[in-house]
Amino acid sequence: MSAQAKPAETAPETPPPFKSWGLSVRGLTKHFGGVYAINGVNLDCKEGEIVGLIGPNGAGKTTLMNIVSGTMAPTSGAVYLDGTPFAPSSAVDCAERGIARTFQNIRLFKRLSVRDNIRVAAVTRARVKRAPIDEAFIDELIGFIDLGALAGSPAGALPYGHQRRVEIARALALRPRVLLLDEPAAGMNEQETEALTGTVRAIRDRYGCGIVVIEHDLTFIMQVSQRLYVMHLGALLTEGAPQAVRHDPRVIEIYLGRKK
Amino acid sequence: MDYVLQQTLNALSVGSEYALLALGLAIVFSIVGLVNFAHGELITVAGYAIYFAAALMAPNPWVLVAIGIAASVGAAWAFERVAFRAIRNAPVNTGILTAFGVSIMVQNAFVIFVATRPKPVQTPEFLASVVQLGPLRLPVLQLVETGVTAVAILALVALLRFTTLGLAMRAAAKDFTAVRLMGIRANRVIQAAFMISGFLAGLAAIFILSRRGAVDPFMGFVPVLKAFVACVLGGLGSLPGAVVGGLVLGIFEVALQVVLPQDVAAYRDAIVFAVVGLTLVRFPAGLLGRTVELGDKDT
Amino acid sequence: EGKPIRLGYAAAITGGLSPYDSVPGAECAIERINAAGGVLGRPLELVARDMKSDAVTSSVVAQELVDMGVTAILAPPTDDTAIPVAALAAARQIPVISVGSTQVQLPMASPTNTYLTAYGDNLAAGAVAEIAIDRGMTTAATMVSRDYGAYGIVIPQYFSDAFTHLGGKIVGSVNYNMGLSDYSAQVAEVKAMDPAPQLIVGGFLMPEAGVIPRQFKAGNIDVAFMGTDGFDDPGLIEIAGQGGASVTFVTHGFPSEGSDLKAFYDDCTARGHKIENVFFALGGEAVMLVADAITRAGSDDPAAVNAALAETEGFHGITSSSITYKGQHGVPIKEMSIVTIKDGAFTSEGTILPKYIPAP
Amino acid sequence: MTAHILATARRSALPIGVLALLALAVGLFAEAYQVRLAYAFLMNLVLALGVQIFMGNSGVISFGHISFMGVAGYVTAILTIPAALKMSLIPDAPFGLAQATVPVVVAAGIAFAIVLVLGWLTGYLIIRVSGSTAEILTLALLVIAYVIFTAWIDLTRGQRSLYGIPVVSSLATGTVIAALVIFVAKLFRDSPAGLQLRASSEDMLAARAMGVPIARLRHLAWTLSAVVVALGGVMHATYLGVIGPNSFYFNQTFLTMAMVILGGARSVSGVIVGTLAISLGNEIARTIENGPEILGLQLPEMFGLTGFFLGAVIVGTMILRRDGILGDLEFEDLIAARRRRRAKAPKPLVPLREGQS
Amino acid sequence: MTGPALLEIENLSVRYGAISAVRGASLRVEKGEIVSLLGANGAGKSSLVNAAVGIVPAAGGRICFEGRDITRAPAETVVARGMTLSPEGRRVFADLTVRENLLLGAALMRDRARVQADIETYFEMFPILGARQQQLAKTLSGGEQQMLAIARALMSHPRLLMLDEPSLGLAPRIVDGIFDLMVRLRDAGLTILVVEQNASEALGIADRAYIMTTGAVVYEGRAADLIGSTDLMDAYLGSGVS
Ligand SMILES: Nc1ncnc2c1ncn2[C@@H]1O[C@H](COP(=O)(O)OP(=O)(O)OP(=O)(O)O)[C@@H](O)[C@H]1O
Ligand SMILES: Nc1ncnc2c1ncn2[C@@H]1O[C@H](COP(=O)(O)OP(=O)(O)OP(=O)(O)O)[C@@H](O)[C@H]1O
Ligand SMILES: CC(C)C[C@H](N)C(=O)O
Ligand SMILES: [Mg+2]
Ligand SMILES: [Mg+2]
Repeated sequence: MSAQAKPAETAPETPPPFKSWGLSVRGLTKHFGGVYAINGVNLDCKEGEIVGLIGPNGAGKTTLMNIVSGTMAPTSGAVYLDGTPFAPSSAVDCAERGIARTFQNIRLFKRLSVRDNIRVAAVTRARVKRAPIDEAFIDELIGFIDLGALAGSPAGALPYGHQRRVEIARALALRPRVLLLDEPAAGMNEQETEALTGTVRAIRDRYGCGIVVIEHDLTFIMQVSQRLYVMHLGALLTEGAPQAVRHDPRVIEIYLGRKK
Repeated sequence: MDYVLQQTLNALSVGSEYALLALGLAIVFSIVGLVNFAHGELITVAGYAIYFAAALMAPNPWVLVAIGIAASVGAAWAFERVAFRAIRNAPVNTGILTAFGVSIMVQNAFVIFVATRPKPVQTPEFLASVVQLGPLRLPVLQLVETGVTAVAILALVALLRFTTLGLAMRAAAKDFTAVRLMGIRANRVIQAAFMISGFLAGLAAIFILSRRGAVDPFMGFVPVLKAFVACVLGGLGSLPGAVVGGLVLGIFEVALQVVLPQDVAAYRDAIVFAVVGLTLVRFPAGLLGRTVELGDKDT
Repeated sequence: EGKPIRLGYAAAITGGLSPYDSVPGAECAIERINAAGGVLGRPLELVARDMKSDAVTSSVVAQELVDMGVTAILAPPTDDTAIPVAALAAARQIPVISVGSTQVQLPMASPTNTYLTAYGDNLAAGAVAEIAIDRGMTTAATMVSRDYGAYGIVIPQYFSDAFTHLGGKIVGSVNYNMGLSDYSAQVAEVKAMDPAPQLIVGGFLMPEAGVIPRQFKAGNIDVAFMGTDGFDDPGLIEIAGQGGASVTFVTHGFPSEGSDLKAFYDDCTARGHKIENVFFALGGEAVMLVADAITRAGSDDPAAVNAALAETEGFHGITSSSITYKGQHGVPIKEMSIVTIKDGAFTSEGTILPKYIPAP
Repeated sequence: MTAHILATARRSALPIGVLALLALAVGLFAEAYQVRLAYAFLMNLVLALGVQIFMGNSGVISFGHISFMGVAGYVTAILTIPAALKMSLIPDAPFGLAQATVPVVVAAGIAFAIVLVLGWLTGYLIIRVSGSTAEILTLALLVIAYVIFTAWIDLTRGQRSLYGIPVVSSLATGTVIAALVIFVAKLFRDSPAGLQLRASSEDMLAARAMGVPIARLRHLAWTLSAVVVALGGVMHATYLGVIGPNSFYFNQTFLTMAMVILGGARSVSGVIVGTLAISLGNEIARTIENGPEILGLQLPEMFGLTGFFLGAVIVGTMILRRDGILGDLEFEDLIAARRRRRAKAPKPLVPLREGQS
Repeated sequence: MTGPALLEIENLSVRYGAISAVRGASLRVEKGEIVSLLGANGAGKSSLVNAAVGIVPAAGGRICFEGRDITRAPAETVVARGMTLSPEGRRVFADLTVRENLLLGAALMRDRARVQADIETYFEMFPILGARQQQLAKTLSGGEQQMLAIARALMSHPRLLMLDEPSLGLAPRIVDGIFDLMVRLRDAGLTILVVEQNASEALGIADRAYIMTTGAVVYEGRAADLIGSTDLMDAYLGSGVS
């Protein structure tokens, strides 16, 4: 099995069909030296939609997320928000436009309190809106992740599961149009994962943003996503309703394995 | 012609001296992430060791050289054991300040127990001699220094690239505990890194002392400063970078000394630092430093 | 009443200036004076504080001494460290006498109460030029350093003035930094000068005063080194090694047989003091100058002592048999000793008082 | 905004009040040299807080700030020394500076303006890089400024000092300035910009992803801290009456840095504690090194002890408390923690997990 | 059972400052079995295995490996005696290449040829690693790092292998592969202690299981019994969730 795909012959540069699509990615490509981490990927996430992104290890999921969130510059391709293309070359710019994310390895400001962690993002939001910091919204978010009692503790001292929730709340403080979650259920047990399912849905319902979730936990991803994208060797393998994707023999072959 | 050649050799040997020191800094930095400002004091320790050894028993100068290097290695070991081990994995700030602390302590210990004023030190006569090469008369010291530096660099690169110890050293930089999980005595690995840096400082000390003929408590400061600049110029943490940075800095300094007219020459150091600074703005990772695109993966 | 009279000393005990101050020298002079019955029937007492070769510490230390009610203050050897002392003391007219400084500008900054124990750099540089010309040298280069005190800049300046005045030619000037180990670039530069200088002059301090001649020797250049008191430290002999033979300098005095200086050294050695260099004698001399002023003033009141000190005329000290402040703006004119290194020891080559003195 | 200023005023009331009381006590009861020490402490505090504004919030180490102190000191000196004296000290000064003399306040104002511009301009370079590269840039700044102080002899007199600066500062002015600076440092630390900057010092990547404009905030902090440090330069010049280049080089840099880090660079209170600890420690060591008589025991003179002591305290503190004495905590956090303990709310602060980096 | 267990932990406690992470836990692993250690987040599982291998000090209790007391032995000694841990959070050597990571995993092996052969074996098992062998470990994807960490732990041919959440971040197919591998290794004589969140999968291959809640072992038994009993599963794995 070769882990390296060839570059797409021509990156399909089709513009997104609707004006109010939320996030669209067209023909996105990224290579590191000889490694094509992603290769001509198209992906859409409407406002209020939860989209799952799965694929074997090293398929390029995190890289895609890095590019969309401005953490990494693409080699080529375009990213659209509401039909307007923008160069996702600066993470700050992306955050200001309302693309928020969490990280595969939790990245909190460990020494800052839970509240201050969330505040950091709220400050950005206030700057963009030229409004005062919305303290009430910060309180609401702390309530939402159910950490009222620990709001003053340094984030680094919290248990793993709590840290995950703080990270999500922090991203929400940007009042994002699109929220990107990279393996939010990793390291959680079945019970916690189930709770997370509820949380993710609640986010969509309450805050109305589009959500792209990467996850290897099948139960979780099947339950939570409305549509599912499958990546393989940097390219999009297939896309569709979760149940359909699940039974796609190619997906079983490269990703799910025989038992599933 | 003779002049140009002579200045070229000067530049090379100054560059080698910086490279030796920078290499010592770089190896410690790349392995424990510590900018060891006390590196210069290793030179001082070597100097005083030679001074005392000569006063106590006046043996032959080669024995003194060995004693000097041994003292420097020992001091590096002791610094690690007493101070730096306790702050492993600490933030950079902590490391820098601790190293300052060690450096100030050592300097003042010599002030208290020896003297502030410089003490004379003997080094082998041989190093002060001159060889005739065709029409050229070349100082042995400069030839030896350039040669020794080259050998030291090659040996070090080989060690780090091809031995398990070298692998372990590079690994311990980022995750000490994980190295222990490989069944390796990680403490020893780090000690070894410090001792190598002590050895390099000891070598440099011999050359510095041969030129200066004197040791004083504060003599380590200027060299370590230059070495630090050289390291960053080359790309902090990269050993070839340290060497290149040292050579470039030395050559550049000598070149400016030579070409600048007298009234501008007073600004030489300002020019050196301005150029180094601008180079770094242009190449933030240093001349040899490579930047890897990590995205969110920079753990 | 036998209450001691206090003298303060803001001394460079540690730091870069430390070779050019000497608390033991001052102490020894005080012991001697006290053994002979003290001053005005009262013993002298020295309060020394380390100013660490630093301007801020210097002012703190000076204030401490002023608060103690000292009669006079002995000051450190550079102007940025001594001027704050002088300025503080000026308010109460406490005399301030610098032990090691040779900088003519220093008394200018606080003219009513500041004195040098030593001669001025202009005098010394004039002497160096005269010696060079007497030895038949006509070409000279200077080495300039801006790293510590005025000394490294003004000595070359004064020398160039005097040397050209006397008919010599300055063929070049080279910059250097202190604290480096390698001066081969400077060696090569001097080597490339045309015409070749017979002599190099600079305001060298230890250890560069030894390191630089050493490296010129190693670089195989035959050139003489001349300078002033910065060379005057026994460490020079060993540090300069072979290069020592090329060095000639003028300094505050030389302990030749039968000299006052030798007598002072011998007595102090007998009293258990360790003599590092000639600044030991200057420390002693500063104390003696103050003691003389107190005697003449008949009081330990600082202002009275200051007034008396300013009137000093023909005082017989340690390094000079006639020190005069009157009409001299606090800078005495003193005869200097010429010193070279022979057989691994400092050797006197007589004394000198130059005819031409560059303007300060 | 107003609320923020009020909150900061409340939070800085304690240290400022204590400072004022101490200054009053020293002014009333202490000997003159102790007043000098107190002033030196205040000056160092201003410098340290100035450095903290940048270093403590951004996490970037700076060796360069003392050059701003030097610039401000020299500007003040050159503009305030009486013309008559200047004609003999720096007769060849460019721009006709040898003739021009202005009142100290005006000179200080000009000094700030110049440092503001310099800070803003150098900031452009500093913010382009991070980590050790930034350190070297700041180091370069220090060296370049020092070389200019020593080599531009027409303007600065080089190594020869400039004297005759009107001595107008006193313990009172020093106290007022220090109080002001404490307030400014706290105001900045707790401001939205300060918070975002502190976040970026912990995780640049996450900070960017949360929309923290790191470069812009660093630039702001750098410039602000340069100006605060300039205050220290003016304090230096107008108290000593004389300046020389060596006061603006490595010794002062290291001393200031030690004060900043020892108490905890990330907290304003920490810097106050660090400055106090080192100032007091230095003074105690200085007393001991003079060989005092303690309980009838004559101690030997041990010059060099202050330096040794400084080093030992630094190493000791770093080993025991790597984040400095106070770490991240401000005085008000300590008080709050105490109250919580009193109220017997058993909520221990969980120590951070060992960084797996 | 005959003779001493391969690993025997008695009454172990682990503390971080004021926090008690493990309080008097006991556990044994017999030669040739797969034991899985389950429990909610923060239950103390990682603390227990970390203490066993010696990278975290035991505050009390006794740890014996092959009958020898290793309670106070440093990690490098423990590893040299034949027990390794693939730690939580992968902890690959970021600045070394994939191949160098594996070489370092074999630091104690004398037989260089065998080491090279082992490396090839793991490259076959995880082809993506083979394709990335000259890449710096820090640039690997999360799952790739996890594979590397597991392979690295195997490089020293331990007699007891401890895996802390080996399935974290791995694609389902690879997870199956890893669990299959464990079974194969067990059949070849290796003893394995595996910490997992993924309870059902882990129980599927385990011979016996332990469950921890808030620092204490609350259940010990045959894995099959646990799988069979939803009650037990709910009681122990459903509770304790913070
Ligand atoms: N800086 C880099 N240099 C070289 N290759 C890289 C770099 N960053 C990522 N890669 C490679 O790109 C591929 C895609 O990585 P990415 O992190 O996007 O995978 P992923 O789909 O998120 O996988 P996982 O599910 O394991 O997290 C991987 O094979 C990785 O090794
Ligand atoms: N280095 C540390 N410092 C302080 N507390 C710690 C540290 N490591 C773990 N803890 C705490 O000890 C307790 C047990 O942690 P441990 O990591 O052993 O649990 P775990 O069962 O492995 O959990 P998880 O499933 O999240 O990996 C937790 O409350 C945790 O917060
Ligand atoms: C520079 C000093 C330490 C000594 C010298 N004699 C001088 O007055 O300048
Ligand atoms: Mg990923
Ligand atoms: Mg765990």
